[in-house]
Amino acid sequence: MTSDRLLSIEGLRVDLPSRSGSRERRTVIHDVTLSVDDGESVGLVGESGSGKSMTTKATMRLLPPGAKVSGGLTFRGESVLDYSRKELAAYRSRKVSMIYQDPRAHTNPLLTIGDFLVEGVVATGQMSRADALDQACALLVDVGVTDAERRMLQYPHQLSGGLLQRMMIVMALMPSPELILADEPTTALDVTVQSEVMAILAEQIRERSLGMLFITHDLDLAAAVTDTLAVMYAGVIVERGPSDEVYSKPRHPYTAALLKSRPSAVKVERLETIPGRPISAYEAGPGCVFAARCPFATEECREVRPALRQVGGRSVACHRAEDIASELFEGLSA
Amino acid sequence: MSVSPPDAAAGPSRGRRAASPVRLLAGAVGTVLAASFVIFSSLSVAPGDPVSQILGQKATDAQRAAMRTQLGLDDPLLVRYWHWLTGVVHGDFGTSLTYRQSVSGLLGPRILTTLALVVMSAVIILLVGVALGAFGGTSQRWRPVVNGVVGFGVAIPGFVAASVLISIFAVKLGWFPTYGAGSGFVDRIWHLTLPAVALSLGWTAYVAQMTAAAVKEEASREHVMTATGRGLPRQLVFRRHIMRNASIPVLTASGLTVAGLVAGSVVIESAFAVDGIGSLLIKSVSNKDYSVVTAISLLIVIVFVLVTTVIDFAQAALDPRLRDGGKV
Amino acid sequence: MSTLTARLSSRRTRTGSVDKVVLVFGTVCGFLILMAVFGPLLAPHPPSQTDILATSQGPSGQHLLGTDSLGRDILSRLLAGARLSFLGPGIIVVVSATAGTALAIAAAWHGGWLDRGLNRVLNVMFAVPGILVAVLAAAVFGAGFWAPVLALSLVYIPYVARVVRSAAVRERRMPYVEACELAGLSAWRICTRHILRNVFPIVMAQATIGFGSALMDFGATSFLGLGVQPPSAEWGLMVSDGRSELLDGALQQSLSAGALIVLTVVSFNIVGERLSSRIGASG
Amino acid sequence: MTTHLLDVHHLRKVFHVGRAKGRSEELVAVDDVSFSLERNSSLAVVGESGSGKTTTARIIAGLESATGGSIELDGKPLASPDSPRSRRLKAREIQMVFQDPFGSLDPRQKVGACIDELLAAHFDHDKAWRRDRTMELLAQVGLDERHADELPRRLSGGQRQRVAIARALSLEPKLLILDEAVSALDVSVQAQVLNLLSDIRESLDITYLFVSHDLAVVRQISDHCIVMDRGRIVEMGSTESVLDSPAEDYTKQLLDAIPRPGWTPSRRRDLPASV
Repeated sequence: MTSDRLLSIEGLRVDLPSRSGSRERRTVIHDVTLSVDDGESVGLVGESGSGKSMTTKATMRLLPPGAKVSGGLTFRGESVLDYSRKELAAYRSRKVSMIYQDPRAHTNPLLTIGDFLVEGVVATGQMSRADALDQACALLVDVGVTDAERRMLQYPHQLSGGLLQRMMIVMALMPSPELILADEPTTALDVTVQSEVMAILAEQIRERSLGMLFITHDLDLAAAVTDTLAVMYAGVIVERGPSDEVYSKPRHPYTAALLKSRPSAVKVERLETIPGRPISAYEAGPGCVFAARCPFATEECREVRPALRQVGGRSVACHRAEDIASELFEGLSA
Repeated sequence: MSVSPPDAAAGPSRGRRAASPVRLLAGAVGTVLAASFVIFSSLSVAPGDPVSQILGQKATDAQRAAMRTQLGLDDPLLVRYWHWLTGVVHGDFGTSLTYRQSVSGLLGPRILTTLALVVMSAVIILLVGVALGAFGGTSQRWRPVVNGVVGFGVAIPGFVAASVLISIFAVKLGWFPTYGAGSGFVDRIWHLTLPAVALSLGWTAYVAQMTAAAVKEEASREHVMTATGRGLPRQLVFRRHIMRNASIPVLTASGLTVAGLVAGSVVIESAFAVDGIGSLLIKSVSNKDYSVVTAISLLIVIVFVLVTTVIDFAQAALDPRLRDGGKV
Repeated sequence: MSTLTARLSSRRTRTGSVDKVVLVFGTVCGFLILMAVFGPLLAPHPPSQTDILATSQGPSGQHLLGTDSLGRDILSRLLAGARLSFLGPGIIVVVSATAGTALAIAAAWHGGWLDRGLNRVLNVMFAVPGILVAVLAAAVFGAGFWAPVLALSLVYIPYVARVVRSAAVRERRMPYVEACELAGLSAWRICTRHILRNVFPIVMAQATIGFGSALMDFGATSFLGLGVQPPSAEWGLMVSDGRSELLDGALQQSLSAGALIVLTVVSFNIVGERLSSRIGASG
Repeated sequence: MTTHLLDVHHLRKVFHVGRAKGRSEELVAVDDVSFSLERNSSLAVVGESGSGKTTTARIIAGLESATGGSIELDGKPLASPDSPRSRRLKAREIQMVFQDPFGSLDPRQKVGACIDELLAAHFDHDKAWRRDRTMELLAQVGLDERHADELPRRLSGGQRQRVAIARALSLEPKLLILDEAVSALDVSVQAQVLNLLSDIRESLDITYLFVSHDLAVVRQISDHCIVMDRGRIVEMGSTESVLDSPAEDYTKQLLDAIPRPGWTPSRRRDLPASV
């Protein structure tokens, strides 16, 4: 069973009020099933509106008030959705840490870096302030910050984006968590800085053999830094499997189309495009969420939503996965 | 992803400049000087002839001319302003024509009365306003109620509040005196309670409104979500991440309020016939006693500028981004 | 103002229902404005007609709200007084909103010394409380309708200008404005057809909220005896006139005029705030 | 005469950054940048934040003034866009598409009116002609009549960017500056717009100056490219030669930092010691 899994999400569905205070609801996640094991890095890839960030918020139970969550969400076999307030506090403060896309918006501008780094472990009684400060300094050195003590006295606005994101990583590592949720941690950064920050993050995860759920819109990046890939579209996981296999031999038309429409860094040819625009979860019809843009869609695809099933060693949510396999690989030489 | 250097996108107008102490003080002094000149020069063209007021209608032309020279009325405006200004710096605000007394002597005891009124109101406003606002900003359930009460409160002008309070608490119930400022400490507080309540009503609602808005806005910030996501206790998140950040706009609103009270006391003192500088201002306008009007106006402006300067300093102390001279 | 009310209540929220609060208070605003326009015609008695035989009477069939100390019908004076009570703040709001918006857009567009200069002048103007300027204006120009209107029109400019300036600066930096510049459109056209059009809802919201404050400040100057002069009818003046009667327990005049002021301010504030929060939500 | 459409000589831009205590710090955003652009070609300017690539583009467009250097268009010095007349003339020669699809259209102006406004300002034709031309332009970017009556907020990001392109094309410019024009779009939509841009260059006599941080996009869209770092040109040449056999370390770093299969992120250089 999945009971010993680090994180296991089964058939997660999330509805939010369409406006705050309104009774009308919109589905933001239809069906998400994925798991993270100890030491495993899982990439969750999707375009805007796919619900990938909502998935992390649901995992942290940080959804806005009025959200309706159903399905299973377990951490080491315990249901996160049934946590008491005290258990939830322990889960958030010791077991799971989150790294956000925009480090500047996610740090309090009025607190020093030092206060920001240690306040979590100090307030939840895991360490004395002095010990916490020592550990923060040590971690800063680990992530390549040379003048740690000076940095701790500075304020967020005095740091560059890349440096601030490294502080976020240190913040996440402070309580020695078992799972890291990284929500587009490098999207706001330049490529060379992205490489730097990614390297540090990967190194820390590896050294501590932590589990990581890595959210990004960049399929190339996710394929490069994760073990397992889950591709998400309009609130549904459409394909999940080992990263290199999903990347080189996509089984779902959306994954394939995404790979083909990405301009290559090594060769020039006319890009194959997906017609239309990415839709949000609530806009999806009764059938397959990708049906409206899919060149292979049939009547069945438009009416019956396919469930994830095992095809060629991975999970694919497509009725025609077997029929179209060879057509999907076409034009994918990379 | 942004590609422009820090200033390229900033366009034609720049953000808020750093609050350097010298700059702030210079700005404050400049503002006071500019305002004092405007007040002085506009009142110098006001109708009314001080010479007739002093000498009466029966004086001869020669006496009048002598008086004009003595008062310096024939000098150019700038010269008269300079004389007045140097006088003010030495504590001499001129002489009241109505009361035949030095203006500073006239103001002295009245300033204390007004000060007592303003301090009492300020205490009410800050205690009730901030508490009510913080409550309304955090409690989802009570927010509509607080909003309603506060929305009603800001719409009550001081002079209407005064009439209502007098009719209920002074006339009907007889708990408080109707008019006057009283003498002695306890008696004064007793006399000034209704005026202070009338003066603070609208401002309390205003501060509550600003506080509620600031708390609500700060509570929705991403860094608050970070704090919650780290499992920090709610109390700590509220104190360190919401209230602390909201305190900056609340401080600004409170400061403006305290400054506004001095001006608001003009109306309230007249309504309750409290003998402070506010009611003196109105009387002096009616009596065309312009040296008193000028002095009180200047006083009100100074308080206003002083308070806003203090706010600027306090903001810089609270917000490291301002302290650093960065733009916000 | 009435077109604004109509526009506001006809605008639907995203769920498709008309915002009931705006509908209710917008209607109240509409009624109050009608009262200001037609009030004098509806008055059952001539508002300045004194009757020494019927002074300070309580409500009766003859005088629905009773009479004041000179025997004038209070209801008639309330209805007639609406005109001056609204005209003053109306002029103040129109003048200050127009001048403030023009200055703000000019400063946002031009930037540089103009913007800095305007900022400095606004800061000085902020340092002088409105009621003080109104009092000084009464001293200089003599008490009456125009002194406070003139003074408050000036005093309200910075409040409009500050809000509109920051909105206009935001628009100024938007790529669409730069695209207009690159397309060779004239500065006048960009400012009026694009920037003004986009900040206009903010101007209207500010003006609506400003109307309430102006009504209170204008009423206060009349209350102090520096604004509208007796025997004209005006609500602030009526609150003041009624004070002598309060001590005898005759509350109608002060309280009814005060209640109308509060009702007006509440209604305009709510409509204005809904309007500006909707701008925030849709923008 | 010259085959160059655009010649940029020793361009320099210094910003004065306000600081506390009255001091003002100089920030050299563009430092001695020179290049030329052939007619009907496509040149990409590549770099990271603070490289000065956007500032360079904005100076050429006329949205910033240069501190030093000169720019020639068609062999004639580019008039400084001070007078309304010179701005109007320049509008017919250089147009720009911006990064942010949500800010680049007036939220209160319908799509059709947005293009019509420019046509009315620059062409002496009647309303019917303008209507036809608007439709033609919309069709050219893959939109149709229905879109003409929509407000921008009803359009998706990709559609807005198409409108912005149609608006720029309406003035028939010789040079089109694309400032990160596809960076804010989702991958699947980005591909559509990149293809559209290639199609337009094939059918019209137009030259692109393409500013981007994304080397894959640059390879897709440009013949030549310039790599900039901290205000200076590091390397320039044909896109192929620069990207396939980079001569400079900085270009190599940029290329190595692109995630791809089998890529391991690495600590390549010390992050700039920020303040």
